[in-house]
Order: sequence, then structure tokens, then C-alpha cells
Amino acid sequence: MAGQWRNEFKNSRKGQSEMSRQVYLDYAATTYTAPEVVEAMAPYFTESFGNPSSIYSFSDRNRKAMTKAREQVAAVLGASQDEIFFTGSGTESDNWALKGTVWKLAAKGKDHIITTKIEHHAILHTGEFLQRQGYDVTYLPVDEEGRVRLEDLKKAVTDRTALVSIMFANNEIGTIQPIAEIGAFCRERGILFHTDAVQAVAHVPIDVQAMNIDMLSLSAHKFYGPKGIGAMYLRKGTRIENFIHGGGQEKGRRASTENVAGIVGLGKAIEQTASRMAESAPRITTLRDMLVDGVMKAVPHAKLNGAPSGERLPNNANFSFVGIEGETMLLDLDRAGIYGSTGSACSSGSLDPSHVLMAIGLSHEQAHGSLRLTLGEETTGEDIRYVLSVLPDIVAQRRAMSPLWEDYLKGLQKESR
Amino acid sequence: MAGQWRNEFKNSRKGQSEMSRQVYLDYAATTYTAPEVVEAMAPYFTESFGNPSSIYSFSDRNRKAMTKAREQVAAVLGASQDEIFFTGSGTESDNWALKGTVWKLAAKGKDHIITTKIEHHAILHTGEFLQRQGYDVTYLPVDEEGRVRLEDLKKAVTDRTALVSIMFANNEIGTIQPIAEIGAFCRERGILFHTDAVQAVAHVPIDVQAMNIDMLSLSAHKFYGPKGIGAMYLRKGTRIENFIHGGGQEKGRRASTENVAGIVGLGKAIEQTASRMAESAPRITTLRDMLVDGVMKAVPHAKLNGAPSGERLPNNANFSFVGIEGETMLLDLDRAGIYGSTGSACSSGSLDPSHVLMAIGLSHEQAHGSLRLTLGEETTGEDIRYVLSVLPDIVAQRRAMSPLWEDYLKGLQKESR
Amino acid sequence: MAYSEKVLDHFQNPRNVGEIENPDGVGQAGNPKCGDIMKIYLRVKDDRIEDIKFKTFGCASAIASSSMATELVKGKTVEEAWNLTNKAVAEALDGLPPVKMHCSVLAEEAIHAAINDYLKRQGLPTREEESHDELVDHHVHHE
Amino acid sequence: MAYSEKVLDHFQNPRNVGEIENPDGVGQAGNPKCGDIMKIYLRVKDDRIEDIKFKTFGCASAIASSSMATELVKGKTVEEAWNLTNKAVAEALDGLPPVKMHCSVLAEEAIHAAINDYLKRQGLPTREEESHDELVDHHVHHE
Ligand SMILES: Cc1ncc(COP(=O)(O)O)c(C=O)c1O
Ligand SMILES: Cc1ncc(COP(=O)(O)O)c(C=O)c1O
Repeated sequence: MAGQWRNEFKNSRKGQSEMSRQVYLDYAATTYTAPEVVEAMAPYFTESFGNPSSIYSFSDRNRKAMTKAREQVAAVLGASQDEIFFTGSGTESDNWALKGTVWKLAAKGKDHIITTKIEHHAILHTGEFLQRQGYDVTYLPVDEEGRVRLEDLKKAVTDRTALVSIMFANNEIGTIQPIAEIGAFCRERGILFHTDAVQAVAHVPIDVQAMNIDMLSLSAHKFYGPKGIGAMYLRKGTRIENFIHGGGQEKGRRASTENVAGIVGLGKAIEQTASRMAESAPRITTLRDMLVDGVMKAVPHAKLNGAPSGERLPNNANFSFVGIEGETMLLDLDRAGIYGSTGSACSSGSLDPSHVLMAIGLSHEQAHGSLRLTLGEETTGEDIRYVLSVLPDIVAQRRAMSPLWEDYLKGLQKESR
Repeated sequence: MAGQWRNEFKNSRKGQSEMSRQVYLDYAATTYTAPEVVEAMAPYFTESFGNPSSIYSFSDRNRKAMTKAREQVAAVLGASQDEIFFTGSGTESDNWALKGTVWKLAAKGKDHIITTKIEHHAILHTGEFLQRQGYDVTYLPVDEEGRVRLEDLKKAVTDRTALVSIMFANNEIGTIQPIAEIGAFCRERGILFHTDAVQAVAHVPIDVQAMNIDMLSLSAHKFYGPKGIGAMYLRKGTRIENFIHGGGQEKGRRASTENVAGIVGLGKAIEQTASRMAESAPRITTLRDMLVDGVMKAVPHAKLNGAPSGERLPNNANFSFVGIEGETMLLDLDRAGIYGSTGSACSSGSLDPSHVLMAIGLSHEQAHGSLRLTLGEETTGEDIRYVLSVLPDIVAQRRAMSPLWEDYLKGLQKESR
Repeated sequence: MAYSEKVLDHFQNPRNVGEIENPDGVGQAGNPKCGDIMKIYLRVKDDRIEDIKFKTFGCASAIASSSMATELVKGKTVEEAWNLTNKAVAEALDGLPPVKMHCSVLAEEAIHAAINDYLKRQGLPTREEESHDELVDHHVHHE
Repeated sequence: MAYSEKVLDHFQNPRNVGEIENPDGVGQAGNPKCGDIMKIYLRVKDDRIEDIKFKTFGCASAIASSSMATELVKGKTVEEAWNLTNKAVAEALDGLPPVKMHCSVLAEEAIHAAINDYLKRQGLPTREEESHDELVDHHVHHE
């Protein structure tokens, strides 16, 4: 399989010089859909295309396939299959968790949500919308490594708190939250607990029972499934309002004709990726550590953002290189065939750099000079060595033309005097 | 192509006797994804999988493919490509139109929506949700053929009316609404006009400019595209609140990592299906009329629901057979390899039969005894002849064991005396 | 739709369909509004259900429930027939989908109505129906 | 990102990068908060920009704008250099994406700052900056 994708990936770039190496290091943004997943989906487009809600036998296969996919998801989360609801994306699941909860519980005086400053925009912008609608949202700070402190959560809870929503692992810096402790606390206080586990599912072990999770968001394209399909784990008995109203699909909780091919793909992908976790997580961790060590050695005044290895996602590396701007780096790396990501505002068209990097206390300059490289199942040692052979020069060249770097060096000289 | 699908469709049923004929007549529920559409989607799973929002060159192809799809949709609607926003389904587009409008305009005292009693549940249940949230929703009645009367709309409008949402064509009875007149009226009154065109797009001509449509919902799996992908036409300058909040995709108006393969599939499907419209609509109309005439002749006391040919979707036939119940018919037809749909409550697990059939004035008995057969590109004259050879006996057999039919016949005898 | 083989068999080949001329009891249950009407005809001899026929308007599970219920009470005493529960009908069919359980209730009710009609014709006291409120469960609409 | 060939060329091979020893004027524009700082060094002779160098911290369009702007004013009179507009810079680059237009403004501003510094050092009256408020357009965040 590995070879197959690699070939396709390379072939797709034939326009470029055949000599150039291609190293994709943006698995946190999205993964390819694994060939065996595409294969599993294939029959549900042209052949077995019946509407699963139609009673005729022609749709039997589709209904069975959906049940299987639900079981595949449930198995990875330690849930039961009737607690799994398919959605159109991780973002939709996040929207559903927050909006569905307050729409249901505000009538009972529960109109307050607690979340964090480092959530994905799917949570943050939903929170801001709900604030405009008159609901109350608290954004907890995090420590320098991106971890929420339980005391902060405890202090934020009021009688009106309906929901605590804290991500399982951060998409930019990879920091894993103390989910089990947060879950235990929420359960004890009778507050619903949602976790955006889009970056974590199938990559780190999750047990919704042991961790006292009431709702969990996931998205297939983060674990080698297709884009445009997600799911929500909703603990049995959890009553929240629907988000997408309409037909009675998904036991009346999420309307829209079921995306059977996508659902089958999600099921296959989560099963396959999770089954390889024990083998791939240590392998990817080793490669990531090799990348981090290499960069920290070869690039002066580099900073690793996030938590130490072991407390972060196996595949995540996030650096700040003072004096240079992220988009510049991405384009220079792109020329070298390396695909990464940055928290710089410039690359996003937004005015502010990454809210996550700001929340862990970076300066604007550091946040603008950040580079995220995220590894995956196709990443090899050769890839990492190639990056290490290219990146330090890129940083040095751009720093040489940066007035900020000049100032920074002068500052250092002054200090050392 | 036609042959290709037919083969796959048959092969998928190999478990059954090879003798048995398979006739799919539920195209209004969902279509197969056309083989050329699946082919167009294929490169975007494993090969060209980059996140379109990432700036590196690896995602260039994806960005171009999305722009092309937007142009393909715009061309069919008479819109411009920057007025097309991709969503996860027709239902999501419907939810967005209603919720997004009042969430935005209620602050200006516009908190009233006018729609109809015969909308899809994606509209009706969204309307009911908004009523629970304190907004005001009017459901217009329709005439016996399922048409909204412009006078009713005019009477319902108030100073607080933010939105009129009236479907282009009905999914159960196929009746096409006077959209151009409704659009002209709304434009004149300065009220936003949304139409759920999920059943109409690529099957009947639509021009959002000429028809003064501000918002329009569509769904790919109704025109030989994949399930789980839809779109919204949003006229330039139409300011509504977002529905799915999060990242800045779709020009900041619909968050979620873009479903590139689905978007490409939607674009290809709408272009292909619409380009065949001039040829396929008359062909399908002829077959449908043959079906209707045949059924009305062979089945005593049958009723055709909806508007006459020419004022309904080319592919829609909807009958009521007094004395029998819809689910029964579906299962009997299923045994004969024919796949249709019914407005009976029994088949849906709901307590009430189709709200559409009730709204056009059918009795409960008539609604329960309804059968919808919807044709498509693969339907042949042979298929229709087969249905006509099977359906009358099925109706006769089930009527023979029905106490309602007994009562009905007695009533007729009394009348004729 | 997850119907058991037994339900499909009784739906496709319903037993005891039809009417009885000059029956000893006739009963009906259901309502066309809900899409279900069941009519039961009885022939009773020596306090036993000698013959039973039904006519049913309704979905597959309604027809299968009628068919199975008539099979189950045929040859039984009137007392035994009265005691046939909807649960027993559903079980004999290897179960019914939750939203369809009311069909088995309908069969029980139609038999009760026919028995009470028989008792009335005989000048005997009629029996009281137990309520089945718990079965009006939350229904969901599919499209 | 829809950068033109020219932008990519000037980003990848920026002209006039560096510093000038003992310059006649130095100017800076931008703010590290926004991710853009541009510094311009001038050598002026006989009222002409004899040499110009820049250092820029910022995205590709900021670097390309600096490079292009320095090319455009090199050899021009101080008056002509002052009159270089951000629009002219953007056009010379075959356009910039709308969200990146502020980068060309930065180039204009940095040159103005350097010229004013030169004028001040010469004891001449400095010039007034025009405002570019219309360019703070609505930005959107992608993830
Ligand atoms: C008229 C109408 N509106 C909306 C929908 C919902 O579309 P989707 O199933 O793609 O959400 C459908 C079909 O299911 C429909 O027929
Ligand atoms: C933590 C997190 N939450 C939510 C999302 C949104 O998922 P999707 O793009 O499938 O909507 C993402 C990725 O984009 C993510 O990383």
C-alpha cells in the first residue's frame, strides 16, 4: 500500500522535474484517503446506491454497511454502535455539540459553556456566535505547553454551566489534554463533557467510558478516510437539540440522505488506522523526535512549541524561528517539494497570527515565524533527512534579509555584553 | 454508460434468481452516481488529496478543480461562480437558508418566515425548530394539485417577513411552483426569496436571475452525483448568518475542510445531467405518461396525485389506490424486483401519512394507499411495461383482503342505487 | 426494514384470509387514519374457535400479525383466545421492529372485539380490554 | 495562493537585498504584530536615488513588493521616488491577491520614510504621508 500511494503522489507531480523529491508533512491538515478505503467505498456509488431509509431490499446492503461502519467507530472509542451518529465533518460535529446543548438546556437555566482559548475555530467561532446570540462562553487559558489546568476549569464552573468542551489534542502544537481528569470532574458535577478529538482519534488510545466523555467529534480525513464525513459520539441518554433539522435519518438526530460511501470509508479508515496504531505511533514518534532534534541542532535560536514527546501527538512538530515569517518558509519549502503549515497570519489572510501560539505566550514575531510539520504513515527517515538537509539553509537565507533578525542579533550582543 | 450501470446494478443482485428483473423507480429518493462522475472524483482521494486552504503548490490542482465545479454549477443556474457555496447536503442548505436569515435579520425586526405546507422536512422541521426558538413561521396551503396561490402569499406577508421559502418542485407529487412570479413579488417587496430546488436542478430549466431567486438549495445525489454533497446559491450581496461556524472555507461562509472529491463530483454531475436535459426530459416524460396512462387504465379506482404532465417534474408519477396500504405495495413490488416509494406513515414509522398528500386534500386512506414511482436516465419502455404487467395484480390481491376496500365497494353500490 | 423471515412469510402467504358467512362473532380494531384496520370473523362451537378469518388493511406487520394471531387461536377455547397477548403474537413472528409493535396490539384488540361480539350475541357478559398505552412510542419520520 | 509569476520571481530572487553602509537615508514601515517590517536604505546623489537596498520581514508579497519597489525607484529623482504609488508596485508585479495589497502599501510607506529621513538629514522640510485606510479590507481566516 505504502508504495502505491507514494507512486500516485509522485505521478501527480509529473509536471515538475522528475528529480525533485516530494515530502508531504501536513498530515494534521488532511491525509490522503487510503487505497483500501477507496476500494471499500467503490461499490456504494454506482452499484449499491439505494437510499438506506427506503424499505426495499435493494437498500439492505447499504443498511448493513452503515451498521458495520457504526460498529467500527464504536469499537475504536469503546462506545456502542447506537451511540455513533454520522455527520458531514468534524466542524459540523463541533457545531452540533455546542449549539445542540445550549439550545436544549438554556430553557433549564443552563446557558453557559466552558471551553479553551486554543480550540479549533470550529469551536471558537461557534462559541462567538453563541455569545452574539446571548449565551455565555468562558475561554480557559492554557499553560506554556498548551495544557488546561483543572483548577482553572473548577473555578470557571457555575450553576448555569451546561457544557465543558475541551479538545483532546491540539491541531497546531499537538498537546494532549488531561481528558480523563476533566471527564471525571464533569461527571461528578453533572455537567456534559464534549471533546473535539478530530486530531486524536485513531492516533492515540481513547475510551469514552473510562474517560467519562459524553460527546466526541471526529473527522475521517484525519485518519486516512475521505473528506466531507465526520461523526459524533453521543453517550446514550444525552439529550441535545438537533443541529441539522429535517428527515429522520440517524435515528432522527441528524437529517440528510446518508452519505453511504463516505460512511463506509470512515468506518474502514478508523478500523484500519487504529489497528496499526501500536505499530505506527512509536515509528512516527521516533521520526518526529529525529526531526525535532535535527532542527534544534541545525537551526540557531529555534524554539519547539508545545509539550514534550509523550505528552503530544506522535506526529506533531511545531517550531518558531525568530526573524522570519511563516509564509515565506512555506513557499521556500514548497520549492524544495516539502509541504508544511504555519501559524502566521500572512498565510491565512487573517490579521492575527495563530490564537494557539499566542495563548501559549509566544510573541507576535515568534508566532509569525512558526512552522508546523506533521508526519504520517508514509513518512520515512529519508524524508526527514531530506528536510534536515534543506530547512536550515532556508531559515538562514531568509533571516539574512530580515530586519527583525538583525535587531534580534543586536539584542543578543547587548545582552552578552 | 447506460449499459454499464445496468450491468453493475444487476450484478449486485446476483444472490437473487438471475431470472428476476430489476426496475429501480425511486430516482427522486436518490440516483446512482454516474460512472463518469465517479471517474472524475477518483484522483482526489489518494492522489491529489491536499487541503485546498493550504498555500503550497501541491493543492493547486484541488483549488482549480473546485473553481471549475463552482463554474459548472453557476452555468446551470445562470449564476456567477462566486455565488456558489458548497455544503454537505440539500438539507444543510435548507437549514442554512432559514436559520441564517432569521439569525441575521431578527435584530432588525425581521423574524418571520413564510413557507408552505408541502415543503420537504428539511424546511418544515427547521421551521418548527425556529418556532420553538420564538421566531414566526407561516405555512401556506396549496391547491388540490399542490400549487401555492400567489394571493395566499401576498396576504401572509407582514412588515416582519424576512424570508419566503417555497420549493421549486415537490419531491412527492412533482408539482412545479410558479417560481418566477413568486420571485418577482418578493423582489418587489424587498423580501429575500429562497427555493429548495433539490428535485428540480438539472432536470428542469432554472435561471436565478430571471426568476429573482436570492438563495437556492441543491443536492448532488438527485442528479447522478454523490451523496453527502450539496450547494447553496447565494445571490451576491445577500447577507445571512453562517450556519456551520469554524474555519474560513468557502470565502468564510461555510466551515469544514472542503470535500474536494464530492465537489468535483457535484460539478461534473450537474454539468452532464443538465447537458442531457433537452434529450432526456422529453424521453422520460413520455415514459412517465405511458406509466400513468397504463396504471389508470389497468387499476380500477386509481387516482393520480399532483399536477398534469407539463406542470410537474418529467419523472414523477404518484398514485393513490384506495383500500390498500403503501408499505404492503412496496414489499409486493420489491418481490417483483420493482423499487418505489410511498407516502404511507407505516413505511416511515411515523404516525401520520405524507403531509404533502394531506395538504392536497387526500383522505387518510388515500394517503396511506399512495405509491410514488420516479423515473430516471436508465428507465426503459421495457421497464414500464414490466411494471404494468405486475402492479395491477398486486393491487387486486391486496384489495381482496382489505376490509377498507370491501367498505369502499359497498359505498359505491349504495351510491349507484 | 428489518422484518423476520416469519413476518415476511405470513405477509406473503397470509393464513386464514377472508370472511365467514353468518359468523358467530365479528370484531374490528384500528383506524384508517393510522393506516391499520383489522377485521376478525369467528365461528365458535362448544366454546372453541372452530374457524377464524381476517381481512386487514395495513402494513406488512399488520397483515403478518393478523395471520399469526388467527393461527394461534384457531382451535383454542374462547378463554384461551382472549388470553392471547400481543407479545405472544410478536414472539411467534420472531419479533417485530419496535415501531411496528402496535400492529400486534391491533391483532389482540381485533380478536377481543370479535370475542366480545360473540359473547354479546350469546347474551353473555363481555370482557374488559386492558390498555396498551406504553406502546405509543416515539415515532420518527424517514424520507 | 494565487501569486503571479512576477511575484514568485521577485520573492525567490529578490533584487537589492541588503544594507548600505553610511546611507543617506533609512526608513522603516510595518509592525511585527502584523507580520510585516520593511527597512529601506538610500544612497542619494544629485537628487537621484543612486542606490537602494532593503531588508524585509514578511510574507512573499511583502518581499516581492520590496524588491519591485526598489527596482522601480532606483535611478529616479527623489521627487519621482516619492510619487511611486503602491498601485504602481502591485501592477508591476502583475497584481497581488486582495488580502495582500497592504504589502505594496508597506513598500510605498518604507520608501517615504527613507526619503523623509534623507530630507531631514539634509535639513529640508519633510513630506506628508497620505492615508491608505481603504486597504484594511475584511480579512478571512483559513485553517
Ligand atoms: C425537495 C427536497 N429537499 C431537500 C432534500 C434533502 O436533500 P439531502 O437528502 O441531500 O439532504 C430532498 C431529498 O431528500 C428533497 O427531495
Ligand atoms: C482539532 C480540529 N477540530 C476540528 C477540525 C475540523 O474538521 P473538518 O475540517 O473535518 O470540519 C479540525 C481540522 O480541520 C481540527 O484539527
